Amino acid sequence: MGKLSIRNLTKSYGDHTVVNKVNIEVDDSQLLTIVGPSGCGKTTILRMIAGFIEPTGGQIYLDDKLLVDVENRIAPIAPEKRNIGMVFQSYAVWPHMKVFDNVAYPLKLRKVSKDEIKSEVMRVLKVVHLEGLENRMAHELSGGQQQRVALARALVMKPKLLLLDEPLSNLDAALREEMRGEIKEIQRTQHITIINVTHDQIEAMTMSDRVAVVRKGVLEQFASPYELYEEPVNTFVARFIGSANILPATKKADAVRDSDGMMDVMVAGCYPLKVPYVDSKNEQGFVAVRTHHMAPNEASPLKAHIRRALYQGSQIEYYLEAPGCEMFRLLTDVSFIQPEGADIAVDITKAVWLDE
Amino acid sequence: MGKLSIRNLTKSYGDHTVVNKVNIEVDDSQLLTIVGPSGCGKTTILRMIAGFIEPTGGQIYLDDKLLVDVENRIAPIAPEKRNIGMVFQSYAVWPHMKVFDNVAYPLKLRKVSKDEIKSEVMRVLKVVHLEGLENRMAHELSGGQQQRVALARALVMKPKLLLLDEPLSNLDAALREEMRGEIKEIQRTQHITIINVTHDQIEAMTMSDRVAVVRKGVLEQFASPYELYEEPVNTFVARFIGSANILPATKKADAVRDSDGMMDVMVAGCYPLKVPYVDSKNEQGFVAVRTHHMAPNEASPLKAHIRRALYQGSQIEYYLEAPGCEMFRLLTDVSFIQPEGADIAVDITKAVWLDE
Amino acid sequence: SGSDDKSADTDKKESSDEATNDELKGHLVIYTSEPQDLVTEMLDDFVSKNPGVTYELFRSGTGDVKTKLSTELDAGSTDANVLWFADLGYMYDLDDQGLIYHYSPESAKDLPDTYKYNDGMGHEVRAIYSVLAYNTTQIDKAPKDWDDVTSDDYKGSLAIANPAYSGGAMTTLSVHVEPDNESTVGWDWYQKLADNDVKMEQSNGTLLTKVASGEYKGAVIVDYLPRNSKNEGSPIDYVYPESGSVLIPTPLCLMDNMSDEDKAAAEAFVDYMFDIETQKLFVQQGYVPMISEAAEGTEVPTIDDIKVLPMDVNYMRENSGSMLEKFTSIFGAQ
Amino acid sequence: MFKKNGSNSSRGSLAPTIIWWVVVAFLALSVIYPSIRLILNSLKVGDGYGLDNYVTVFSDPGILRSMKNSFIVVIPATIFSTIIGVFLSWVVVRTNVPGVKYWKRLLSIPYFIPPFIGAIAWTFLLGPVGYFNKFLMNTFGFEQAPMNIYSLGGMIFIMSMYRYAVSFIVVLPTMKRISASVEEAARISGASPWRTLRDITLPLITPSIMGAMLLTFMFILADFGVSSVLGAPNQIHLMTTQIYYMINNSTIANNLQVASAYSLFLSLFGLVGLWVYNRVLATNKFVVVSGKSAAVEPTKLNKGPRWILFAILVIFFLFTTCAPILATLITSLTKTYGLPFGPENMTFQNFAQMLQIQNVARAFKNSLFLSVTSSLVITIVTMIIAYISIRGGIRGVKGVKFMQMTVVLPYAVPGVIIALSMILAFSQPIAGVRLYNTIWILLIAYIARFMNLGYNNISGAISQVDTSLEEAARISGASQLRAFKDVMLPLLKSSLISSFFLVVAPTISELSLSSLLWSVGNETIGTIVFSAKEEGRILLTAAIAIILIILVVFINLLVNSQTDKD
Ligand SMILES: Nc1ncnc2c1ncn2[C@@H]1O[C@H](COP(=O)(O)OP(=O)(O)OP(=O)(O)O)[C@@H](O)[C@H]1O
Ligand SMILES: Nc1ncnc2c1ncn2[C@@H]1O[C@H](COP(=O)(O)OP(=O)(O)OP(=O)(O)O)[C@@H](O)[C@H]1O
Ligand SMILES: [Mg+2]
Ligand SMILES: [Mg+2]
Repeated sequence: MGKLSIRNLTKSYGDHTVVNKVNIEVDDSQLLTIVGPSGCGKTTILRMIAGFIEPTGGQIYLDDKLLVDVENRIAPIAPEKRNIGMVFQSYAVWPHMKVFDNVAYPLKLRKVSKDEIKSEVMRVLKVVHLEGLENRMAHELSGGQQQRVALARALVMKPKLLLLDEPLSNLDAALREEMRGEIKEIQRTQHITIINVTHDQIEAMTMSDRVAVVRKGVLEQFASPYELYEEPVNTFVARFIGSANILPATKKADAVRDSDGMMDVMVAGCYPLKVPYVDSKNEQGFVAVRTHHMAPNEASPLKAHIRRALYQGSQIEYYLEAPGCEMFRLLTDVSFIQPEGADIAVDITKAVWLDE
Repeated sequence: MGKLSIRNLTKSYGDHTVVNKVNIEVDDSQLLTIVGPSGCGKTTILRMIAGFIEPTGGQIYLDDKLLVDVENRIAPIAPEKRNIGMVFQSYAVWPHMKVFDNVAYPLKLRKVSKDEIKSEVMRVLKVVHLEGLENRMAHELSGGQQQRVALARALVMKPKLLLLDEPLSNLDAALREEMRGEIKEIQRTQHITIINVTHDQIEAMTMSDRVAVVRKGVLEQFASPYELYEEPVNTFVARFIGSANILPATKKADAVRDSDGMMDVMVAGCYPLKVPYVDSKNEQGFVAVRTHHMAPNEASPLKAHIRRALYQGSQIEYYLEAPGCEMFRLLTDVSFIQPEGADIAVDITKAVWLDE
Repeated sequence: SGSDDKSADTDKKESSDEATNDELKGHLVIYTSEPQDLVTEMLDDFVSKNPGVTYELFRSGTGDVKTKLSTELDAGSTDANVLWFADLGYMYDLDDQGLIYHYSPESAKDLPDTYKYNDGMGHEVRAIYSVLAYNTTQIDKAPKDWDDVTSDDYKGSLAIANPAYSGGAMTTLSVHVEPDNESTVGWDWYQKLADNDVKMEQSNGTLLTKVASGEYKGAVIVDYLPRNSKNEGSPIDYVYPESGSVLIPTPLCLMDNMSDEDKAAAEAFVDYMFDIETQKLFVQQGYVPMISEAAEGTEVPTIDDIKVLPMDVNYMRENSGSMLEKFTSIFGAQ
Repeated sequence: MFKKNGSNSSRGSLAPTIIWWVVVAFLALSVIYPSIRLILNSLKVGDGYGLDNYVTVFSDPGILRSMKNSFIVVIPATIFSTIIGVFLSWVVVRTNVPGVKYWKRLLSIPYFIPPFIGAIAWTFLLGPVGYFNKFLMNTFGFEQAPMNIYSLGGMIFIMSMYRYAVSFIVVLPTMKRISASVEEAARISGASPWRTLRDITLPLITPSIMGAMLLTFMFILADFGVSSVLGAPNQIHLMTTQIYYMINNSTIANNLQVASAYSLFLSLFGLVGLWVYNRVLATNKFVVVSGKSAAVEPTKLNKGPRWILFAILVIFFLFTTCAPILATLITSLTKTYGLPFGPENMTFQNFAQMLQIQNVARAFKNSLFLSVTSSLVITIVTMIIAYISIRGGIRGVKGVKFMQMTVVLPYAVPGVIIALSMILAFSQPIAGVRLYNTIWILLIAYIARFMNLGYNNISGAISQVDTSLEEAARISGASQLRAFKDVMLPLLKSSLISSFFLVVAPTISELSLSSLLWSVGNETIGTIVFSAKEEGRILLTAAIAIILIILVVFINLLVNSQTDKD
């Protein structure tokens, strides 16, 4: 159970539309991740699903039950009747309750027996590594610990649909990874549909069945992680997911598909390249190139200037400048070391064509 | 200006010591990053430096001026006299002021002229991509936007020392990267000493001059990013920084340095390996191996079983199990594809020895 | 709450050990401004002698009683059937509207006219008078008459009750300035008080307190208060002015809304007031009794001892507005 | 309005709607209906209706003068009291002044001194022959008493010294809830503790301060005790004393109707205040209780300021609290009034005498019942109205603004006039039931009159709490009602308790309503006090006052000790 469908969902504050005709379908026990720049409307979407913000337009269905439909003046279903769980971006840990009581609260409401509450809460607290802190008050916890209380409170209740608003943002990498595993786990074992909001690329790519990319309230692409990565619909998505390099490129308006399914383009006016064929009439456009699909090659016609070199432990990231291009990046292993300011030449091993 | 020195800093709540005899020296206009698991005491350290928490013991000096010394009952210097800026983990954006006034406040206190305040605030708001929102109230902002207000408020004041408590945790990757650049920029141009707390490995490795790794209130290692990465003092640091794989290993108590400066160890009881010589008498110990210093090799004696395979776009991460070892990971490019459950063999190309 | 109602019932004493008059039945609803202790004591005594009678009591300041009564009348009707408070003019108003039941008890037949009103409309059942009181630690030479308190001795430290608030003070004013009255002190006297920076209080109680404390050296006040206070030992004394005191009318009246049963009980209650035992009770409280015999052996004077300035009720009723206006213009108000 | 979709129950519980309409029905009975009777009455001219009474109000020089006086007194006194109250609550909550725990209790005591004795106690101290004036005269050899409290200035001074406790009680709990991190953010930006107080702390509790100010304003405007005691000697009339004068003065035609008209006009001032207050509350600007909690350590003051503040508190406490209570206590122990107090002039007889008064035990019991019940009802009803008017969002709820008005406005109307409206409304049986002459009429009257005290206190507190805390409960499966109970209620606890005490103190010694509405069996302490005061039995009055103060302070300690964890 837990099929969510969002149709034409819209929210405006005055003239300012923060969510604009968003359509999303999530199947039962799938995990959907919403990504997008800060302020693009992710939280607003979640809060409309939960029932805390009344949409300006559109409908939301959960398991074919209408949750809200403002246009047809149908009374929305109260949040507590929706059977949805949520981790708030602002935690919303109750300051007047102990950690234990915070987590136990949803169970208390469900009239679970005291013993069961106790064992269940302790289990979940252990999952989020808060064992031993159950008698602390919220203000005696660190930020990350509070966030984990919020997470535990949502995990304990086993709803149809779980909304997670950047639930791991204040956790260290190890813990974050572990928590991701736990979230996946309950999605699988308890068949819960999950909507996750995150700014963590890896989280979005590894956990999700589907990813929704939102920009300024508009859904730019809604696809599987693989699709998103391999076939971004535009430069925004390409740049946002996997932070691809975007280089200007040209092609013939009637460029044809060759036998390998490729076509010819000219990158940055100097670098001829074959990219997968796209049915487009545009002559001006872009190619998206992953940082690791670039490699230093002295023979290449694409000359660039190193503006910054960032040592990342196992790899080095170079920020490069080339005429007519915006800054782009090259990721190499530590064997290729060049000082900032040096001029190098790079090869592009793989790229995709984008009209806009 | 801005040399910070922390001596034996300690904070206990009752029996519970959350910061334990921490010693840190940060030179003028350096950037120190504090990392550590959630709840290890990072915020507490920052708040003691700022003057909001009274230490249980130890001293803090800023530019050789004593800020606080409880043991010798010297009256601490008030926070506002310390000339320190801070971004709070909980933002602490003032809800009754507009964005503009929030950011302008530190300047107002410094009696900067109105015009200058205006231009300066607008400049900083532009830096954090909040132009156009200056008349919003805090409750009309998204989480990430609020965090940027907090950041702008700290950036605008140009203190001697800037404390940043996970200042970018709620921002998307692109923005985060840009903000990092800005922080580095003001560190360089305005010669401000910065202490940054983050859970982002890349942030810690790329930005910092020095990194302090804290565990349960104890400073485990205090070194440059390179050192930390290449020569972790123990498995905790190795695991925490760059998330190394830790495998059990043995060596002779009197293992000698060979001509290349290496010594022989036996990993997981089956895999002989040369690692950089360490002056240690231990026979039992560990080796730390980066995920990309492992490679699949059918001929290797180190056999492992794939528990999970995570597709990350450009790479695949395999979670492996081998007898006697905890779970470890292997990062390969997409050309090496194996199903979950398969048995493979792996080579170790590089590792370091750790006593504990 | 139920328990409250029950305790209220026990107050309406329905039976008594020493029953004397079993025939009398009826229900009295008394609205009064008399001290509660005193009224309740009398009522309890009365119903114990007439076990068929029950009563309800409402007691408050004169202004409040009047407000309650007239608002109830505005709203439709009132339960009150016995009225006993210090506003003669108001009683006349009610009488004009035909709301008062006239009854003259046998025992009041010999009462001087000063103490009964409008042919049975109401009677004084004990008397109080406006007198001069002074603080004995501050004043060596007791004043004798009204004019004595206008001297420099009392500059800024004599107080009177404000006629705007106090019915007693209003009566005193009216009597004092009545033009037909020969022995009147007139407006001149008030002008002199004003020149002497006289102070005002809203109630006689405050006057008493402040004279006793020495904040005021003297005051124009109702007689029983300083009398009782003096008995308790406070440094206070009082005199009945030689030229005459002002009687403060506090008539006991009956309302014309009663059943015959109630009427009989009410009449019996008025009779009871003139009972010698009842009158002695008044004396104990410091009041001047209507039956002089009751005061025998005490320092309480009798109505025969006290010279009373004559009062013209009609003058007061007709001119109170203009008198107050003139009063205000003399004393000013901030 | 809305199409039915499925069963109604799935669309959210009806309980909040039902609660709302119960409250509305209750207010209709206790406030609206009597008000209508009163308004009609104020329009009554002879046998018809007209605006004549209102014309009288605006043409009578005495009335106009009293309005002017009222504003000369009320405005500065409100400002001073609020400043003092807010400052003290800041000192107590946000600094490490020594003895913080005790100051919380001690500084609110003046509120518990009944007004009929408060003013008198102050005259014992500052009157022409008061202890303080005598002291000054003896030490400095003044000819005359240097201080004259029977003046407008005297009223301002004493009302401020006496009524600062209102804002102290209102502001304290809201001040306590402010998350320290917003203050810390200001300190780290370079603001001193004082500057932080000015720029951050105070603006953040604006709703509370405004509520406290509105309350103090109405409190002082409606004050009768101080203004009658201090105004009488030199005939300074304020609006309330002027109304009292009119009620007593049957020489004015239609005196009761004019007084009603005047009172209704008085209540309009409350309307203006409410309007401004609502505009401020309508924003989300004051949220300080959020789901991210930060550890709190109070503002650390240096030794110097710390002890200076301590000294200020001590002196202030001695002067505003100890001195008047001591003066009252001495009076209550005096054997013969007017003679110097000393061992030979000391007695417990006044307390003994009090016990001899008929029905005194019952009066105490009744007053306690009325006071506690009305405080509870008011706390609950005003909380519901304030919550709904701030949070909104409950289906089928109508007329919130109007209900707010009915709650806030009656307070400015003098008690006598409220009593009058109760008589108009209830002296005749309604639907065969007669509440008149029962204790219920008193209860209704108390509730109607003092509702404002709860409302202005609680609404500021509600606006501080972040909505996401309740939302988290809703999403956990709690109904709106349940979320309110489990999250909002505990967070409001200290403000609710202060609401309770704001009402307990004035109701337990209530005088002006009771003196018109009591009946046998339903005596209150107020009626006994009134009687004693009229008789000039000041010693007895003082004894009762001492018992009342002890009683209320005791209840205060009892309730607070039960709930002192936070
Ligand atoms: N008032 C308190 N009483 C007891 N323990 C406390 C109190 N405040 C904080 N702690 C504990 O101190 C430890 C350190 O807290 P701190 O906030 O410094 O952690 P942190 O490193 O900033 O963690 P995070 O990354 O989660 O923000 C935590 O384990 C926390 O539970
Ligand atoms: N009350 C409001 N009035 C006007 N605009 C608002 C209001 N509340 C939110 N917004 C705007 O709506 C947009 C979407 O906000 P939302 O909180 O959904 O962003 P988000 O995607 O969750 O961002 P973040 O990643 O920073 O949390 C933001 O630009 C915000 O400024
Ligand atoms: Mg958000
Ligand atoms: Mg922290």
